[in-house]
Amino acid sequence: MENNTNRMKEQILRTSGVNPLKCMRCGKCSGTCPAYDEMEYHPHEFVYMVERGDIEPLLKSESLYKCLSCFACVDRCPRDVEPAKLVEAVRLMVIRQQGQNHLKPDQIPEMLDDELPQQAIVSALRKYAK
Amino acid sequence: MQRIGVFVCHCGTNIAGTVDVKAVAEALRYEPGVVISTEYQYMCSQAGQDMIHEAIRENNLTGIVVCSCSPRMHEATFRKTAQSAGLNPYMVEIANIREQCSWVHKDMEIGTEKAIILGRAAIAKVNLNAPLTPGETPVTKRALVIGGGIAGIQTALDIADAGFPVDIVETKPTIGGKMAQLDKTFPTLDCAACILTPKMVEAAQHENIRILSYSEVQDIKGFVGNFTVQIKKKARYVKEDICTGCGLCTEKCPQKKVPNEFNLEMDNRRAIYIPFAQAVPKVATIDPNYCTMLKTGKCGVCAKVCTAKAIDYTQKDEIMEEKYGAIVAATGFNPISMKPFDEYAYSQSKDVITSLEFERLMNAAGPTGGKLLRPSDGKHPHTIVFVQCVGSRCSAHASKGKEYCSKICCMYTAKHAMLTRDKYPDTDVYVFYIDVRTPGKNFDEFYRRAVEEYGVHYVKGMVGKVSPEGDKLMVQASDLLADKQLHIEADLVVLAAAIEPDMSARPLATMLTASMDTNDFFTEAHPKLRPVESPTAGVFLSGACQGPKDIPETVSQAGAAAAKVIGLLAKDKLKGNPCVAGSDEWMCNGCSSCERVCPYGAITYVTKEFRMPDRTTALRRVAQVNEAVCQGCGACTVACPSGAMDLKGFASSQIMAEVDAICK
Amino acid sequence: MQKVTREILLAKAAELLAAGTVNRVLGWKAGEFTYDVTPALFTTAAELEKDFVYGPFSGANFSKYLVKETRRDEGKVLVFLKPCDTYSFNQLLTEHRFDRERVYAVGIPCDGMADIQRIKDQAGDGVSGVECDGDNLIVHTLYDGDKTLAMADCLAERCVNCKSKKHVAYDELIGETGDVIDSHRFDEVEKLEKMTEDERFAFWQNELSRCIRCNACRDVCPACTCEKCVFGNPNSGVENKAISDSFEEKMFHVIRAFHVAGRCTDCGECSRVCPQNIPLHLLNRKFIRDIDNFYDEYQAGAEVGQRAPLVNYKQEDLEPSEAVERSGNNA
Amino acid sequence: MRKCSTANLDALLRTIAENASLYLPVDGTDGRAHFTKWEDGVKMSDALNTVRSAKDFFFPQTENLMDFKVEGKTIEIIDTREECEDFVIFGVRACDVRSFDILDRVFLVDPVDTYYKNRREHGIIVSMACTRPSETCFCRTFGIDAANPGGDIVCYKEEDAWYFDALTEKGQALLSKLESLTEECDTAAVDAQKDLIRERMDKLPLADLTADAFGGDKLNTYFNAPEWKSLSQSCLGCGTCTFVCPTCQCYDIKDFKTNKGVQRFRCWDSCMYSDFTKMAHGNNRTSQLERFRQRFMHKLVYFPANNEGIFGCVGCGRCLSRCPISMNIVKVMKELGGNA
Amino acid sequence: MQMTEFKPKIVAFCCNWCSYAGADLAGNNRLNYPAEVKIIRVPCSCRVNPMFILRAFQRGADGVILCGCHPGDCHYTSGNYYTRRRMALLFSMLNFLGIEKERTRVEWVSAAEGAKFAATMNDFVAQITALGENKRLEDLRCKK
Repeated sequence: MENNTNRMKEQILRTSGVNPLKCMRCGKCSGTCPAYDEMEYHPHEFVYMVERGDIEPLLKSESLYKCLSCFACVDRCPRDVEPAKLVEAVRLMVIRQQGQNHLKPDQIPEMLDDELPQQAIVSALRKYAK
Repeated sequence: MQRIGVFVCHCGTNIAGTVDVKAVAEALRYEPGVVISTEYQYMCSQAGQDMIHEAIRENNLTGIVVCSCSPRMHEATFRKTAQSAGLNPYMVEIANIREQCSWVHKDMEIGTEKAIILGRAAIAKVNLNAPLTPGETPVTKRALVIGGGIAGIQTALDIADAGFPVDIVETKPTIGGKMAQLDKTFPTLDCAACILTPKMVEAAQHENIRILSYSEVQDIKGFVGNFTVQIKKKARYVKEDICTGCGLCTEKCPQKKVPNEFNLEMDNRRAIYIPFAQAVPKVATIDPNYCTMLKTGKCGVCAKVCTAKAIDYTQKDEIMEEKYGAIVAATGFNPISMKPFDEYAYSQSKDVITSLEFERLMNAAGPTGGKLLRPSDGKHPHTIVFVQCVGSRCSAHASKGKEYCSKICCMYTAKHAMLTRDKYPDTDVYVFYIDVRTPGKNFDEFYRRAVEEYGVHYVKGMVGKVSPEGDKLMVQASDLLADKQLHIEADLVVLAAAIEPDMSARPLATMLTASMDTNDFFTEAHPKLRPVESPTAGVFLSGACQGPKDIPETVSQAGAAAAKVIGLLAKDKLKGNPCVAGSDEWMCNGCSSCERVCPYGAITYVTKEFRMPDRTTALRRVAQVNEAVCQGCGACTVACPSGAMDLKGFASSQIMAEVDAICK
Repeated sequence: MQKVTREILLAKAAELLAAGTVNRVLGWKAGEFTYDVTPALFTTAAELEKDFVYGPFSGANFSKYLVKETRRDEGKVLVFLKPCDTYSFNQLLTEHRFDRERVYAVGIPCDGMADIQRIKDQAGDGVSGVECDGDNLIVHTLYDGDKTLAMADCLAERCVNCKSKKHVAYDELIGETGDVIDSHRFDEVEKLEKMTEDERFAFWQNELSRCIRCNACRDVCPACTCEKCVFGNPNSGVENKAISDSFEEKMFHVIRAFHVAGRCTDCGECSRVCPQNIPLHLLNRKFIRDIDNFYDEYQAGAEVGQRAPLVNYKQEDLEPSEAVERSGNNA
Repeated sequence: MRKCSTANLDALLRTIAENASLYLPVDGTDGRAHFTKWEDGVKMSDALNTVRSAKDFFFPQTENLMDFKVEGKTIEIIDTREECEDFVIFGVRACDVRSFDILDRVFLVDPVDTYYKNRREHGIIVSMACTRPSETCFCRTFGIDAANPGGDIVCYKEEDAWYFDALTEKGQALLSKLESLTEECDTAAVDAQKDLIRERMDKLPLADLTADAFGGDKLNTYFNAPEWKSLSQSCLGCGTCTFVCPTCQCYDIKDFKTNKGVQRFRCWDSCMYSDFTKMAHGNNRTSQLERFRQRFMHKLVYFPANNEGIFGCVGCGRCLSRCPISMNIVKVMKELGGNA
Repeated sequence: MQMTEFKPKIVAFCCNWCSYAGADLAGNNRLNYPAEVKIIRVPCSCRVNPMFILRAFQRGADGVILCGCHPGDCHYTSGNYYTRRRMALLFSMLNFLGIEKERTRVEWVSAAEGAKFAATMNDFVAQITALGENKRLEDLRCKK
């Protein structure tokens, strides 16, 4: 169990390239986050929990899909911690663990409309691929 | 060929217990150059020293090797002994056979063998030693203080009180610096002006102090005890010695729209101005960028109203050259620009201000006459948010901000919050902090009073975003302890901006060849043991130019720097360390490698005419070492590819001789 | 791109001489067999007309001559600089080795210079002349008639791995300047790094054992401009006139490379002149590669006044204990 | 004249190597020919000449003369000389063979250099004719016949066979040991080769170069010639020309401090170096012009002055191909010769 | 015949202000380390020329170690920073030539680190002993 946690933590750190030890716990990321109220775990908690290896709750949390990837936290973090990248890495871990996409490719055409930006389709595939 | 005496010390049993000292003395007798080799119980004792003394006299020794304890222990002792016997003290070498041999080895045979090798190395070295004499240079008994803030003023006063003349060079029209702009000072809440202005006046009136205001240092040459400095006195278009400071001109000047930098441009002044009422020197200055007379030749109002006839539109910048023995850098600090931190809307709203601006707003002599009013509409703010650490404590790789803690913000923010609540109990005051750092006498008590007695809301967390909405400022922040995101409708937001060294520090450091850290703070000669000296001899550091500092710390450092300066100026002559670098002009190719690695700026270049081996003459650029400045580290000797640069006392040939002797 | 010819350079030199801008010209002088071009000083248009040549063998880097030349005379000397030469030129200026005011530098573009040894390897011994024909060289041989070789196959090693076609210094440019090239110049170094320690030792032992200490590498090197070399100075304690033990080969070449580390512009002259064909440039390139790896990328001579890496530091520099691993050496 | 079929050459070399160390030109890892000790499997190079000359065999670049041992305050002198073993140098070209005569005139005249003499006596030279002289060759300028290269044994290589002829007693002795691998033959093939070589020598680019303008009596003609200035102008002062030259014979004697004493050795020196013949008062030739002039005046004037008109150059062309700035004796002769 | 145990020769260059004092402290505390280590005092680690290191190998040293103040603590403020660059490049180059990387080392030892000094020397001597005699940078003349 311990090993599994370590392995997950290492994988998250590797995919994100984030060093959570750089965090000085100022909370500016959470202060800046537009999706704060939607989230169960807030950006600064993501950083702290990953650092502690408290990853299971994050994997299960809806918060993963509430992050808009707006990168406000990345831009404003004084210590260059880049919390959004951590969130993204945890999200990727869930996707990889499950190995199965929530959205099936054949479902996509019917969901498309002309207004929908290309980028939204791509990020939707990533985010809702639960 | 040297005539060398070898003296092996028993050090009681300290050495003799593990080293067969007789065998060592016997073995070393046959080394090249050795004419006498002997041992004794305690070489450092009077009897031992007498023995060395006698041996030098009797055998006409030209060098001695003492095999004993560490040179850090008794090198000085044996050098004195040698000197008393008429031998140059630098003809003494120590073989450390105690700390580095008998005390770390147990086996007699091994210890003896090693002691012989160490002795051989010392003999090989002393064979190549040359007598050295420390150089002497006279000291100009006068100091220059660069910067006229509280640091510079205090340093100048202390030096002047000791009887040495001091010049203060200040770029602004008045001395006083940042402290003159402050309202109250923590933790006692004295009024800054009340404690600063008497010192300014004292400086102005001190017979040993000359204030060169509105002046800049342009060039510095020379070295410890002998600096030559070029100072530019900028034209202020007012005769300083005649102006009475009555201020009439500053009232009559028709050019009213000049942003007032003393009030951080929150109000306007005239084109002719005196920065503030207690300015020293209290004389008017014409701002050439705004004066209509200087720009178009039409106006001349100030000249007309001046009863003292002090106005002189034809004044020119003046360059003066002065000599000093010591230089103190006291260039101070500035808040950093808030431009990169636009999430706080500093550029979008007039009601987002820095703490220094807040000082002026609270100051009775400030733009609002001491009333706390919003810069945008002059209304009284009811909710004020203070943000700490703006631009401080950022990652080294972050695109903006500084890596260090600015040190003074926690305390002045507590002061601001407290003063606000004191004057206007109807205001809500929030302070967003990451950590509250209060390590100073009565500091934490002060902060606790802000919380407990004045009801300031301290919130652990950072403000993420400020957005102006109508006449309000929407502050979005996190409250980490409550795990909540707060949304506060504020009337005024105050940013505790990080502080950085003044821009003039970097060019000054280059002129002084004083080193700086990556943040442009001056580096101290030793972070613990020589905190007010620059590594460059004769250059001292005072105040925030060395690192963020509050007033009490600045004043104590200023005094310490003054003490160091006084210590230097009290000497008539400076005696140097003779183990300094020297350049062989015939081999030097003038490439500047040595100059670049010298931490002391001891190396300069001259272009000289040489008669070349092929009988032609050529102009060649060659390095010269200033022996008064060189500290003898030897960095230059390795940077020099041709080996033109060598270090006396630790010459390449000497070190290689030691290597050879050890590897035999 | 304008093709530089002898005529263009001649005209430029004659013009500058006539105008009094310069009073002498550092140029290439024709030899016996086309390829044996000698650097020479010309003072009149007539001399230039008679002996000045420019072609695939005009490879010598003139920068170092400026040290001696600018000491001699009050007037200005005209020097033609290929892109690679301009780096040496700047580096010498950085080190205050000559007076810029006494030089008029004309930058000339360069498509690479030929290596006579490579030509002989392909055409056989007995090369009596070489002619340029577009992208080919026509080689006249004594016994096997004429042979046509692609210029690309005859380029000197340093030109095959040319690092820059950009002129970083000049008073005037003939033709156009080019760009810094993303070259493969470190491939050979990398190959050696990947060998084992033993293989590398064997490689260098074999190469350096051929050294005859003629000092050509040192004497041609634009970075080796010491008034007196440590290895030629009897007082330095390391002087040696000949190699009488294989240690001295290593001592000489390691220290020589170290002394020019951070100052070497990688002009390749050392290997070009080595009579024993020792790939000395690999030592210099190793230092360049390590400097780029360990610290910031640095090209000596790119700008005048740069602070060379060995007279510079950062607080966060790597530790010597990490150096071997970081350098890519297989150890 | 004896001949050995090409197929038998290896066996022949092996036989020579059984009795003496055998050296011959072999292509090195750098693609150039160097004299290398023969052992089984070593292939002889096809190159015209080696990078370094063959003088190394008699006058090596460094040579231990004696040792001093220091013990306490006593010094012991140790004679390090040993009797040299017999050795054979195979494939020496005419130019290098002549260079030995020139070296002999320096080292074997009184006082005889015993180190050199020792090796000279034990060395057997198998020369080889040059069928493909190079553009840089000008040995004929100095009266050398590449078709009759000399030495102890002369050899001619043809497609199918090698021809040998002993010219000295030493050569005869060696050739007699090779009788089983060689057979007596006529000189037809060799004569044809000689004709070919001479024909080719006539056509070389430097065939017309003569040394007539030079000689022992020309000191005043050339010493102050203005041409020296431009000739020496770009000389780097390196020692490449002197070190690849088969006739340069200057050396320095130096002491090396070992851990126990001193090793006295001699090593090649170069008149191109600024510290050449440095004396207490400094150097006697202080400019590169003087040093440059010294080298060529020595070869073309001073040496013939002391040696019955024999020049100190053999026209091997090594300096032509090795000089970093392509300055060489041919350019010097042409430039000065026009002045005579 | 029994093989005599290999006793390496080690040259340690120590800066006067930190490492030499650290070595003295090791002595004061009677911390043992092998006698194969011989210390040469230099004012600062930046005084050590790469030539000295090669010279030591030439003369028969089997290992060379250079000790200076910790980066940032240099008595001369920046000397050891230059040392660090010089030695990083030199060591990499020596290894590029096939010299065993274990033969050379730089260690930062403060005046307070007597124990570290002794431990470092013990470790270094063990490392060189395991490596064996210096063959690749030897000068045979010096062994005569």
